[in-house]
Amino acid sequence: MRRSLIGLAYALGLPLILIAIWWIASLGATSIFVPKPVPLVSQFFEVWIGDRLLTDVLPSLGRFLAGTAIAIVLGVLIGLGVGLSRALRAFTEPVFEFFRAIPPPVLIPVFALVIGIGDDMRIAVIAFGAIWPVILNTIEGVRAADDVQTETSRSYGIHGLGRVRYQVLPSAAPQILAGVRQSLPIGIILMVISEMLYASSGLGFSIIQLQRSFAVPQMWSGILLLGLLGYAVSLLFKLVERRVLRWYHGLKELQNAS
Amino acid sequence: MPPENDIPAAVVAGRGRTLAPEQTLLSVRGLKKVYETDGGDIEAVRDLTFDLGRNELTCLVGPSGSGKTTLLKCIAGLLDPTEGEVVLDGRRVTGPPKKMAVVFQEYGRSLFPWLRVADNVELPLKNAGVPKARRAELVAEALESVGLAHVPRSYPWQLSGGMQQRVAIARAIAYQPEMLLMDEPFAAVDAQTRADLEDLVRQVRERLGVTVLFVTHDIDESVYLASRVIILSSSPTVIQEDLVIDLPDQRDQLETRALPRFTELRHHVYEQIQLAKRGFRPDDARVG
Amino acid sequence: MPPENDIPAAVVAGRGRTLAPEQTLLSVRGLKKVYETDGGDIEAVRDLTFDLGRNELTCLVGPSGSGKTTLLKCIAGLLDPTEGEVVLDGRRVTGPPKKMAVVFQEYGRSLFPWLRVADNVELPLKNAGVPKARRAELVAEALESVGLAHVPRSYPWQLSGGMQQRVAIARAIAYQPEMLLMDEPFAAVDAQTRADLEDLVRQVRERLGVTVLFVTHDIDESVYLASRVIILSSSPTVIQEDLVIDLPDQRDQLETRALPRFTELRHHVYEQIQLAKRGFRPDDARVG
Amino acid sequence: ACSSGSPSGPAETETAPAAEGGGDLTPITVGLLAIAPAAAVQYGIDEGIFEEHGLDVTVQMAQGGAAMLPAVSTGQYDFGVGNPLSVLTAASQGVDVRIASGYSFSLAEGDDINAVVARAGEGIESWSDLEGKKVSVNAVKTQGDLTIDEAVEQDGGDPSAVEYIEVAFPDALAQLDGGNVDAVWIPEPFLSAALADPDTYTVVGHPNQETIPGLPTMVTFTSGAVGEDAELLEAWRGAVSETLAAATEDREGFGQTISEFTGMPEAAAADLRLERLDAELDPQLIADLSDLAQKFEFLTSAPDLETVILD
Amino acid sequence: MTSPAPHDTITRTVAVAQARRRRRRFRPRRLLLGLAGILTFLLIWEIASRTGAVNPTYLPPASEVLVTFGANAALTGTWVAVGQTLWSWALGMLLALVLAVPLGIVIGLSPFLSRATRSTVEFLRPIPSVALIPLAVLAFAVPLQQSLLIITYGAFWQIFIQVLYGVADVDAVAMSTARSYGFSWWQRVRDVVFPTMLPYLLTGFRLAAAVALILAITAELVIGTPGVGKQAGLAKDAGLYASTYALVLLTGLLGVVINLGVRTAERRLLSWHQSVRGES
Ligand SMILES: Nc1ncnc2c1ncn2[C@@H]1O[C@H](COP(=O)(O)OP(=O)(O)OP(=O)(O)O)[C@@H](O)[C@H]1O
Ligand SMILES: Nc1ncnc2c1ncn2[C@@H]1O[C@H](COP(=O)(O)OP(=O)(O)OP(=O)(O)O)[C@@H](O)[C@H]1O
Ligand SMILES: [Mg+2]
Ligand SMILES: [Mg+2]
Repeated sequence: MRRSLIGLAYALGLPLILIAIWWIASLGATSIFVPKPVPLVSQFFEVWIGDRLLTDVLPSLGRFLAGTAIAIVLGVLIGLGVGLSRALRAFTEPVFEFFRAIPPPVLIPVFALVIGIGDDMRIAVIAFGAIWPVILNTIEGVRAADDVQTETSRSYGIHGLGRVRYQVLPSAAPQILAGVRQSLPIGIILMVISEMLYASSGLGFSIIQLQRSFAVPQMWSGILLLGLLGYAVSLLFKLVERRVLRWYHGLKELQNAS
Repeated sequence: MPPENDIPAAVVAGRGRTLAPEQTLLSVRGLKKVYETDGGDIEAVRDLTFDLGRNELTCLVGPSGSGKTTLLKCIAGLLDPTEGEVVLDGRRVTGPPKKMAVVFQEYGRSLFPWLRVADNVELPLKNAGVPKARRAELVAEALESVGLAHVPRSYPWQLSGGMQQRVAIARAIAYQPEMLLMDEPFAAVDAQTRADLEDLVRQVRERLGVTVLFVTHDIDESVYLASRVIILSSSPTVIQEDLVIDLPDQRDQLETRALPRFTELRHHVYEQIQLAKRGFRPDDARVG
Repeated sequence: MPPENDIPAAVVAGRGRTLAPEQTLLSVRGLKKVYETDGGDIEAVRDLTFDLGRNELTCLVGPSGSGKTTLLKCIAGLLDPTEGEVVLDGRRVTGPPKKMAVVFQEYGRSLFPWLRVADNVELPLKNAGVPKARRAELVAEALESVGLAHVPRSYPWQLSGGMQQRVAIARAIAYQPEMLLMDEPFAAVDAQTRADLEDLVRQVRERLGVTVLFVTHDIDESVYLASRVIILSSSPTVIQEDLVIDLPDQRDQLETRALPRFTELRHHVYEQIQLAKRGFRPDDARVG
Repeated sequence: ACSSGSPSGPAETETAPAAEGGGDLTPITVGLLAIAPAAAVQYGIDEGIFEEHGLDVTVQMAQGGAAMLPAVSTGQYDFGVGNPLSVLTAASQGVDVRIASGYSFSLAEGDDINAVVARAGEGIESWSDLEGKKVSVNAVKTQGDLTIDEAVEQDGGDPSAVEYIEVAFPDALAQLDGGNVDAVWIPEPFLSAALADPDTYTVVGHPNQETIPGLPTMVTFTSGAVGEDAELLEAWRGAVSETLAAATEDREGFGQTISEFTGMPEAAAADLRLERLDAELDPQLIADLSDLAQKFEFLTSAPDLETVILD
Repeated sequence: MTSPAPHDTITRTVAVAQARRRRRRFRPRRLLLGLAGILTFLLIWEIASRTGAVNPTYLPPASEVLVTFGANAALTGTWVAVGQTLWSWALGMLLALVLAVPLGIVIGLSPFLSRATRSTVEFLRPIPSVALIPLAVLAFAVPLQQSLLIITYGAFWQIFIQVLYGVADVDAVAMSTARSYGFSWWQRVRDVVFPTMLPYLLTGFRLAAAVALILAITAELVIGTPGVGKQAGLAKDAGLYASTYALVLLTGLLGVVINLGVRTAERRLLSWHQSVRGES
């Protein structure tokens, strides 16, 4: 009881202090560019709960989900294939290095050319940007499969798909999920950017729009929404990861404790 | 330097004992293994010949780097020998054979940390297509026999080192091998657990009629465990001595180790290994 | 169950031997340590009292989890005792004392991997402000005495486990402590190296006149090394027995271990630990 | 052995700040966009007109009205040149900006300098045909979609059924070709390019003329604080007025400046059809624009035109 | 590029180094295979465009793009743009580094501060830096400053988090050893904390370098800060498609060069650390 109260105090302490400072500092401010906590929160509900939820927020989320889902599935498949073969690894490495290094936003104009300026383009951009961490981490994870585990598998006649299923995938899972964790924020970023160019709807579009029309508190509420979204995605990921990698975290905790 | 006092020598210097085909489970013939590396070839094992009889418990000792692990891997079909052959039950070993199980020293890395204890034991059976009901039975039996029936739902890393190694042994038992290879399985567990595990291995051999080849660094352990100790020379490796352990079959951690004969055998093996370390080789002896 | 045959019992059951102040280097008095954790308090050590004389080599044995490491850390000033006190050379220990060195089991983690062997040995001297010339001398001497004079420019992780542990010992020696604490320093090295390191520790104590407190799991090791073995009960810990090892001062890996007295002592310690594991406690005995 | 020029087009000359100001010139900073009409200010600087009016001008290139307005309101820039709707929007949200003078206007009659263009033969001929179609504008919620909305409504269509997509002007015709949009709103010189190919493109109409003929496309603006400084304001207005007149007069020289200022090929700059440049501003036009913007809720509150338009 | 799991970094670095050393054996073959990979990629591109599988107007053949790329390399404008991009990248990285390292060490070393700041960090970190674009536009008039806000914000977290990991990774036994030998607080930071943290810091720097480049280019595209990204947008708007692709190629190469550069710097800085030497 006392412990959880202390925990709560730690979790809320600094944020409350910061908000208080912000509130006090903005009390006397008259410039409309300085955000104030109270209007910000009231604007938040006004702006985002309503039509915008359906026309902007949900479609954005849909594109984000579609793009990252494609990235994760394709990324793991490609990573597995490439990771298991030394030759394929050498064959693809420079090309992958290059593609990974391309800042994905610069592909928006290019994708707009080849695919057009619809949702497919946005999803493609998100998928393209988010796939590299998944691929590269899967490759590393597969490659780092423990020798002793591999020999154990072999000595018990576990090979081929059985080995992928029982040994390679689970042992690479922590690394794969580390890749997924990196790819999620990239997905969000690209969701926003892809809506800032050639857009007619979406979160990124709305926020730029609000900024252009000098609806400053509303714009801040949009930034807040993006922050919340990023936070929610990372929280959700953590939950999923905790479940999937229960063994891994248990193991790490134990190692760290010693 | 020939072996001294009343310890019987190997049948032929530089050779292990060979048996008649019907008694033999495993034959190693003229085994040679050369590793090809960047820095040139490393001849880890030069020429090994010996047979293991059914239900024997043989210990393999030798200086560090003498190729014990290499030999074991060749037998397990995990490495291809450069020359010579390994024959298990009449069939030449080219890949991991069905009825063989290996227990590695690195229990922490040989168990799959994402599987619970029971699932770890079950996995090879599942993969081999053993029916579910039979699997459950085998797993329960195996865990029972290593004294871990109470923790099937734990993860391996939640167990102590000794318990983990027992899980690895249970996995090997459940797989019902005819031959069990163990590579320094107890090197990293504490002395007390080690004693318990040693007795467990002897039990398992007795009850399941399995043939065991046991690699160890520990001279006491080899003498205590085995009915026979094969001493390897230093690398490139040949057999330094193939020693019969003529201790009573019923062994006990305190009593057996207190026997004068135990001390003698221990002493003998120790000296042989010291010899091996100093580079003495049986073929040198023959020439010299 | 009282100790049997001709082994002398501790002076007072549940208490270690205490000495006159002029002979004493280290006094532990009524030491108690309770860990406060999320899951509640854990009483690791209940009540320990004993003295270590100058230049003694004492081994501490006890079941796993009996608080050996805890006790050592309290003595080293790395942990604050909950009750009781530790007095080194007349001064109460509150933080890490100057003239004490600790060798941890985890040599891999206790050496700094980014420093070369010689730099690792030198660092504590450097931080203590020892002049450069003197440092070089001490480092060279220490490395020499552990037989590592030839690898000062290597990184620790380029060495074998046994060599790494010798570096840790060299670091402790170079620091010229009056008291050397060692926590299961050889648990992870192979048997042969272990034997060498054991002899090294005995040598160091003799040559440098340092007082050694040595924690080990290994009963043979404790009997072989020590002039005195303190056996701890299982947790919460008290002293189960404080045993004088009346073996000749000159020890030898083969001969000493072959002595009947060695086997007796070994046997005795073994039984005491079995007792401790089963939860027998000296104070229970007193009451029962 | 590098030749000058950039991979995205011909040479782009960095706009140098005005030459060393002599005497007691008032230093001012002016925010400009990299578009053709804005080059007139540069022309005026090059010709020394601003100096004659006692102004030492530093030009800051801005990326859009939205970035320029806050800078002007906080005094980082003294003046800006941008579209009046942005100024009204900012003012209605409480940003301290004032319209200082007129600058450029779309043509009240004849072929206007901006139009909505569709692919020929696809049946988009009148404003109401835009219903349910995708129309590109350079930026949503600005004068393009505002006047198109009104034009559609006047034609009996439903403006809320028109979908606007942001596409930069230079890219608009390509997107129209690619079928990603159904119609595009484009100004010169892209409009002329489309007009030159009547088989491919058809003009739907000129939305500015349709709604507010002679709509101011750009105005100059400043902050309230600068607006108080009657002397400075006077100097600025005088300079702008003279500059715009001179630029209109000297079409050839102005074309040169446009080419240098925007990186447009010289020939294109010389042929470019230009808006009407004039520093005089009829407040009624702004009022009309404000009303229209409120009607379509581009403005949520009415700006106080009395304060916004400096007299 | 994961955040290294605590504790076993050094061991793992060694293992990785050894693995790399082992891989070196296949160097010539690897090189050839890699080249073959690049050629195959270019070939597929060329064919896709030449056969019209993709509209060649919008995807010019690889050969044409490469020629344009070569031509662009002779233009000063290209190098000015590269310089502008790298300048904002470098400034942003510098700012992030200067802010993140001391803050990370101070917070990481204090259990109280780490606990008190955790929730705030957890909330601020996932905020996509591009969310700050509108803010940057309103707050700063100068495009470079707008870029810097975004770049610094994005890069800051990468470095900061790695520094925290690094400080948390300081081995308990190593720390006990230092304490038992009587090291002072400052000596412990210098001799134990800093060397442990350094590999993490460099990892953070590498991650941040990639993020910073992405954000620099994003800012150029969206806000219009001068640089390679802006050029690519302009080229596309002007219908110079081959040039657009050439510029995209350029950004990719820029990314590769930055990555290589940081890796080299990493090796240099850790050259005292033998475990890194095998890595090449
Ligand atoms: N993969 C390998 N590549 C090259 N050389 C190897 C390899 N594995 C082992 N060796 C070499 O072969 C020799 C025998 O090694 P092996 O591991 O079989 O010895 P061991 O008897 O098991 O030693 P230990 O007692 O230390 O486990 C050694 O010299 C070793 O360096
Ligand atoms: N940091 C800690 N927090 C809480 N409990 C601890 C901590 N360290 C040790 N303990 C507990 O204190 C008791 C004694 O631990 P300690 O490590 O001293 O035993 P040990 O005799 O050294 O054991 P081992 O032989 O396994 O090394 C154990 O029950 C252990 O769980
Ligand atoms: Mg081995
Ligand atoms: Mg301990």
